[in-house]
Amino acid sequence: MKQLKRYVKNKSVVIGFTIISLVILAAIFAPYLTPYDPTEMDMSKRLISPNSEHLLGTDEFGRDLLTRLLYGARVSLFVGFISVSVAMTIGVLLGLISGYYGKWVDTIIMRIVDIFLSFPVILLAIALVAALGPGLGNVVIALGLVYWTNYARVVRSTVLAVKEEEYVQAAITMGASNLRIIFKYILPNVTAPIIVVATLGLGVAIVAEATLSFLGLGIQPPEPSWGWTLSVGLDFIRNAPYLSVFPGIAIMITVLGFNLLGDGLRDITDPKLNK
Amino acid sequence: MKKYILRRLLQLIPVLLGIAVISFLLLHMIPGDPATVLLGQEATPEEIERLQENLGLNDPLPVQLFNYLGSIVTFDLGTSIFRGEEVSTIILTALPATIELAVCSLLISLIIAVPLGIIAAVRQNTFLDYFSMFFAQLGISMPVFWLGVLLIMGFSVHLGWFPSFGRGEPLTEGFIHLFTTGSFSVLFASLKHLFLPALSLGVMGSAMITRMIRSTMIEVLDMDYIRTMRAGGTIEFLIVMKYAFRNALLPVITIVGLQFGNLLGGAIVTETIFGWPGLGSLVISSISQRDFPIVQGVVLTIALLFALVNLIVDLLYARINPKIRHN
Amino acid sequence: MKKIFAGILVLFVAVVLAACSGGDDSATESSNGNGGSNVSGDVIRVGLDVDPGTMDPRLANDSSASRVTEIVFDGLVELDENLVPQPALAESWENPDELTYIFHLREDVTFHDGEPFTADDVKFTFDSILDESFNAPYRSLYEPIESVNVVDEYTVEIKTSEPYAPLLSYLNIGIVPEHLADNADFANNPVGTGPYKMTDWKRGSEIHFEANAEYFNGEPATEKIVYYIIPDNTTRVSALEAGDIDLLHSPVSPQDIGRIESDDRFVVHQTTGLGHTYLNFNFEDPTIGEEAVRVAISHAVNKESIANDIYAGMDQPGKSPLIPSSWAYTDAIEGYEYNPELAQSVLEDAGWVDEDGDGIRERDGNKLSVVLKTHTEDPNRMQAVEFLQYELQSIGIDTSVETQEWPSFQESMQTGDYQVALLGWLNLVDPDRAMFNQFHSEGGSNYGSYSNPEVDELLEKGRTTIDQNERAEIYAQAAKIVTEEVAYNVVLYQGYVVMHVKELEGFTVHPGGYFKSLRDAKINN
Amino acid sequence: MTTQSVLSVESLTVEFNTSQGNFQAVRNVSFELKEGEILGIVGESGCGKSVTSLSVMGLLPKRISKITDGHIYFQEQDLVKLKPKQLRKIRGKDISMVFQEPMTSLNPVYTIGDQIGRIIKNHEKDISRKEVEARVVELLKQVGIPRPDEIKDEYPHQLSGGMRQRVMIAMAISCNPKVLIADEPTTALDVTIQAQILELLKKLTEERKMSLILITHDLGVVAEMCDRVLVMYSGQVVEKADKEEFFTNPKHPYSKGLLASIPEIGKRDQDLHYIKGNVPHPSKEINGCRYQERCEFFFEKCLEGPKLLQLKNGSCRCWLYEEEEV
Amino acid sequence: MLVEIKDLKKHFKVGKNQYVKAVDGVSFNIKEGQTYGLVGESGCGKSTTARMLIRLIEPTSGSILFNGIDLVNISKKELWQQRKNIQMVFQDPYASLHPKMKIIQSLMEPLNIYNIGTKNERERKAKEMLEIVGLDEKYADRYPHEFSGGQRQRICIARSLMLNPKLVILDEAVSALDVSIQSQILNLLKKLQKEFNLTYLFISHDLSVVNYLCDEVSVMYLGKIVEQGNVDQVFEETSHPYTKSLLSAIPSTDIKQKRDRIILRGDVPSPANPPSGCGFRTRCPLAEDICKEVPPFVEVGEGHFSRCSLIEKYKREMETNEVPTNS
Repeated sequence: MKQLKRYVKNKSVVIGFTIISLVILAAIFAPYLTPYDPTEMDMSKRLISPNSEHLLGTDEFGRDLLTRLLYGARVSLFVGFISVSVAMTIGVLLGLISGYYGKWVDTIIMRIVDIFLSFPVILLAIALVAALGPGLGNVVIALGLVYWTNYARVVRSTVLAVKEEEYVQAAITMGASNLRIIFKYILPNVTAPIIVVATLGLGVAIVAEATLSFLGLGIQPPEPSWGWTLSVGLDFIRNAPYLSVFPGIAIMITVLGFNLLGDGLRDITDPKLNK
Repeated sequence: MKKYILRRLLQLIPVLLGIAVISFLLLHMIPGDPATVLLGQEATPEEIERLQENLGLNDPLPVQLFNYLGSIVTFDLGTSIFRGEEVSTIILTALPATIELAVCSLLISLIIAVPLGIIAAVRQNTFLDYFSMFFAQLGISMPVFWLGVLLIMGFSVHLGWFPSFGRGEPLTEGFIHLFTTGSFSVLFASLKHLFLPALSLGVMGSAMITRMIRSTMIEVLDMDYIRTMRAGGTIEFLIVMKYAFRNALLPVITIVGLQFGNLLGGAIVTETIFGWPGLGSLVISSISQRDFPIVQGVVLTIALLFALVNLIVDLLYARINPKIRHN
Repeated sequence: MKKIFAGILVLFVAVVLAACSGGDDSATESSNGNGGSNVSGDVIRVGLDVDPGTMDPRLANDSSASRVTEIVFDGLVELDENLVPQPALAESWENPDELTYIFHLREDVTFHDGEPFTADDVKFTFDSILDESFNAPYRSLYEPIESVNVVDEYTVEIKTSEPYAPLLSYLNIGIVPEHLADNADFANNPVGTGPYKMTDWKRGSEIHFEANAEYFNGEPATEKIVYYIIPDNTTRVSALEAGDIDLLHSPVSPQDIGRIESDDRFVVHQTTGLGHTYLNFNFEDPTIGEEAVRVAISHAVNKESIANDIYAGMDQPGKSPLIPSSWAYTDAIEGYEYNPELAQSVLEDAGWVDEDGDGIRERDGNKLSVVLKTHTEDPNRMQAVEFLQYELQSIGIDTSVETQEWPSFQESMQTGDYQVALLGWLNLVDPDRAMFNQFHSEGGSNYGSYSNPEVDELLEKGRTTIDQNERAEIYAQAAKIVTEEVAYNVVLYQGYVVMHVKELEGFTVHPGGYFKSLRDAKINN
Repeated sequence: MTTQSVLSVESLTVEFNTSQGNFQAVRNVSFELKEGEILGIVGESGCGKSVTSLSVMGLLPKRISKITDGHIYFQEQDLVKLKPKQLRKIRGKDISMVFQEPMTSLNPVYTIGDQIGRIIKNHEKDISRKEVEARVVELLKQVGIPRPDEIKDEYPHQLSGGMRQRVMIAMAISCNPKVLIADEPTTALDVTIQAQILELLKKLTEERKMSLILITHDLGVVAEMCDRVLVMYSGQVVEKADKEEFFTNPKHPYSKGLLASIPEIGKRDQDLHYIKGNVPHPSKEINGCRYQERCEFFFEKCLEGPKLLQLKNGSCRCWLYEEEEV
Repeated sequence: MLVEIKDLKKHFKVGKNQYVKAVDGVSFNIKEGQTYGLVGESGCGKSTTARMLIRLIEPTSGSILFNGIDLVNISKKELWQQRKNIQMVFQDPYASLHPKMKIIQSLMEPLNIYNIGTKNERERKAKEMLEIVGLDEKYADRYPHEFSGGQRQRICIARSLMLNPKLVILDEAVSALDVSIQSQILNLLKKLQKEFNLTYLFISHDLSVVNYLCDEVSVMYLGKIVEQGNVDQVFEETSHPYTKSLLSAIPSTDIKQKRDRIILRGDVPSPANPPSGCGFRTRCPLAEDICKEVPPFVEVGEGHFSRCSLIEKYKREMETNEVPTNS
């Protein structure tokens, strides 16, 4: 209850949470929120400016932009959640191992992290998608493989701190096995920073998908991904600016939501800011 | 000190080798090869085969990798398949543009982030705080390319204030011109070219730094030593700007180093949009040509740059932090 | 440390502020201000999409490389707007027998470095192109050349191994100086005979040219030409509107055309080009190998809509591999009309029926599914593919889209790893170039393994027949067959667009997209 | 002795507003500090002794706390009513403070000299750099720091905890304050260092005729150092007495319990006396005496809040002494 | 003897060929059923010694016999079995309970780990143990943050007894508690010792607490034991000047007893750079030239040892409690 109160008191969390909830609801109820089909083309209705019938106008194939964006939320959220899950799984595991066992294991894992960190992220993503081929699944895998280092670093440093906590030391003296200590004592206490990184990572993944789409390496049509809609829209920016402005805003607001949420969570969970 | 730097540089070797190996393998996993691109659509399969042979692309992958690593350790980045020039020459031509862009973006980030972060921290949980943080967040929430195109639309096409693409004379030229002739014109022109790309990148970077400054500042302002200063009757302005800021700066400096890596990465897209002739647009065009030696060279250069910046950051950190300075 | 930092900050802010307000200031320096580094005086600023890969005409493989070499070098001949070879470095030529050409060269020509142009340079140029180890990209076009002989200083004889009709169309390739072209650096420092000398190449951003006062056709109209590399199509048009460049050429976003046309500061020229965009069918694929499927797909392609909506009328609906700009063009081949009902009944007749009511047709338990491929570099092709996906889906074909970057796509094509692909051919100066490699069983670019002995025979005949009318008939026949059998479905005839400021005069648009006419272009103030 | 009081706190009440709700951390606390006197404020954690001292300094964390009632008189001024700017002129000059944590109370990135010098410059505007430096060196010498010329250019991390606490004291006395508040100045230090610091504080108080408020949980320290004792429990003053009186004849059951709980060397065979239960959190609402749950003398009257009774030798908040009230 | 520790050392590497001798040759024995005290100021190595005993820290050298079993050279599995018999209570009651586990779960953990009993039996034992340490079993389902420091320390003690250990290590177990709570816990510890026949290793910097609880004591300074003996010997027949000054530094509430306090000069030297010879000589009021040599560990009474070269010289003065000061 007290916890909840603390979350409610943090304005970032409230705003972020509200935005994200709305986006998720929009994604879930997309079919009920719009009478149009996201893939149905009608060339006679192309590039209609926003009006009462098409609130955000229509795109170059006469599809209702609002409908595209509502369904696009599904794609973007999917990209975000799955790629973050991939990155988190790899990163958290390696971070736990690295931080807990230390010594040469740590050295090797951290060197690998260094290597990945020294790659410009987007370049690595480009290369991975180019190698795997574009498409939803591959974009998700590539983003996961690119962003795991954040989790590894954060988890490792938290583990290093948590490991020295007396309750962990106590567990060792009680004869608890390494696995038990890692998963029962350490993992539950590194979740706060992981959640923060993951929340922020969701935003990063959505933007990264858009960037890959812009470079022609994104999700394949006719999936109405925001990134693809935005980068196509940019071709029309002079004639039909709404085609790029609205998807841009959709991305911006969603990412903003994740960032505010993540930031707020960090403020709340950061012991240093909560005396 | 020298020993420390040397050790850091030595530590860099395995990382760079790792990067070389990974980038090599990754690039060779990508379908499509330079011979096909080089010879174009109308080349016959035999011609392509012949060129692949000439380029050594038909050797077994481990052999190619071994050869590549062999040349890397002798500081030979190879020759561009397309341009026939030394990769190192090509990179050295493009590098200054990227550094110029990254440094200026960083400055813009700081110009935005430092005041916002401090205001947000000092007025924690007030409207000013929320406003600052919201503003900072906007930057990171926008895809860089979108912001870039919007900036071009607004500032170049509609307002005509800034050029829509390209780079002027190098900034250094601008300064030389300024100092030799006393005329700002060349520097002006260069800065005008620089402004929009640097802004679009800088806005992105500012979010992270703002929140870092805010949170470290909040943390520092809560420290015992700040209370000590208050107990001594020090005015609040001096406490914030002198006694808290330098402490808050320490973690920020580390972030700025990492941020530089993000900037180098972000520059890849930004340079493409603004037609900025740096490493970013070089690497993008080289990937699409499968000019592997250039791509690998750029990746290594960026990694090296990133490592050097972080080394400098660490040295700077040590300079500001007496605890490290004395050890 | 802090003081330096503060100093830099202050300086930076000051300069930025000054730069914001000082816009008009520097506008006085160059004509309208902003683009690239400052250039002033008599100059035409041109926007290009990519940096040239090379400046050696023998190696030129991308449009920018061509646009550089076109104004720096000259060929033996030039192709006029009807693709008819006209004298250039060769004043005249004769054709004593079917296997021999004799060229009489101009005697008043020097290279930019002052060295005279002679027959040796011609021989050197073609010998090097034919040299396998030189890896010239268009070597195959010249392969029938048996030998190039220097008759005297200004006479060259070219002998072919068999009659080779298209040869003359390919002799507009730039002649390089023998004394320089062996240098490794020649591709970066081109020296030719053309109207402009390359003076500075800032990789990835600018190329500067200066008029060649000694040009044999008279001094060019404008002192300086600058090419700016602006990769993004939208930015490039914006740069024109912002006054940063004076001229740009396709590729452009079709949707920009209307706006620029209606802007009275600019002039827009459109012309048919030398290329077409087509669907390539892979005959090796079990599904696509079936003619009914190919026919059905072809009837589902709404070429009108693609041409008029996606390409904004820049390109025209296509019919056959013979393009309108060519003398071989014929109206007789109608191609496939857009008729989804017909497409459906064709599939129906072939046994592809939607049995389970999911909207997708099946036969023998197999779904009718097709992957459409194209490459990512051309946004319009991506849109076209997206559109086709919808159209095919509507007639009951389970269709998905796969876009790849050009090199990957190219590899897919060459290895036959595709079903249906949307791509195009350029520079089809001769019908042979449009058909031989593409449809001959042994053709180097016959990705879909199309094979018809009758077509093979026709294409071989077309190549060795010298008479143009006779050839036209042969190619019409071949085109009819490949269209009927749906080896290709030509969707569009490519068009070119040139936009420039109203003040620019003398630039003529060429179906080949050539920039040669820059020598006559001038901005009148 | 007709010594004047330099500081007098009257019915001070401080309210906190935190995530754990609103509560009074200090309830109606009054005391006087006489010239040259050492007053010990004793109590266990959460009793409000530190909040009291921060109130005097005007250093309460603004966002979560405020003084809701009472006055703090210093030189005829009510510190509670002063504007921040006026208060700032008093802080560090007339009233200064030494904190508990010498490790964190000095700014790690500035030199010792800079930080002490800052306090001097805060209050003496026209002083030259040279003078400041000389003063700093002199102060360091006075607090017993060896090599003051070198130490002033060193950074806090180069000093041990004891040395840092000496620096803190030097800062606190840099402008010759009338009142020095030392909040658990030795808790974080080892026992041998603690002895040094206490000795120093005592010496400085005598030499400079300062008044010292010594806040501590350690009754031993009080016994060694103080003239008078103020015992706080759960935000309230429960007993005030002279040192001798307090240690020989403690009144309040809590004071008695505390004294008896301390293991003394040599008395090891009997069981330790202990106070049952736990210290109630200041936010806990209790009718009547806040010590009632733990008190061994609990009787019905304790359910009505006892006031601070004035006794012959001090005062005490306990009904047991109702009859002795003067 | 339950525990025999011989010549135990722990040297931490801090640089090339640089070691901090945190524990430097410590030997002592603990008799079953007794409380053994380790006293000293921060950094003297007392905690490190205790942690080596339970193998939280690997010793550099030396031997630890527990019930005759050498804990240093023992297989992992055997160590795991032996750990059952040795439990530890830490200083900070706020940090030594898993914040996300209910009290009952924390208490059951040791049984879960050693797979003792059924779930019901484990629960019953945990609740019993709560009662034993003076907490109501209704608290079982609460989380640690709902308890005060004293209550948490009771829980920690309860947890340490779940496996019926022979030895409990109490590492500053009462130092963080308020006086009134500290006395409760001390009494509890005494009660439990009788009830369960426990042996304690009690680590503290507080001499009066050690004096109250312990039977035998070792006083440590800079990684070495300077004085060792039973509690009466050490506190009443004090033979080492360091112990003497420690005792005299404790502020006493006995205001009648006037004492001459020995106030030691200076700080404890850094263990990375200890003085040669006697580690205490830089602060010792009695130090002479002979102290530059390593002092012997001499027996000054039966089982009473002292590490001082001047012991013979001052034996008489020491015994009469008259320590000469040379200020």
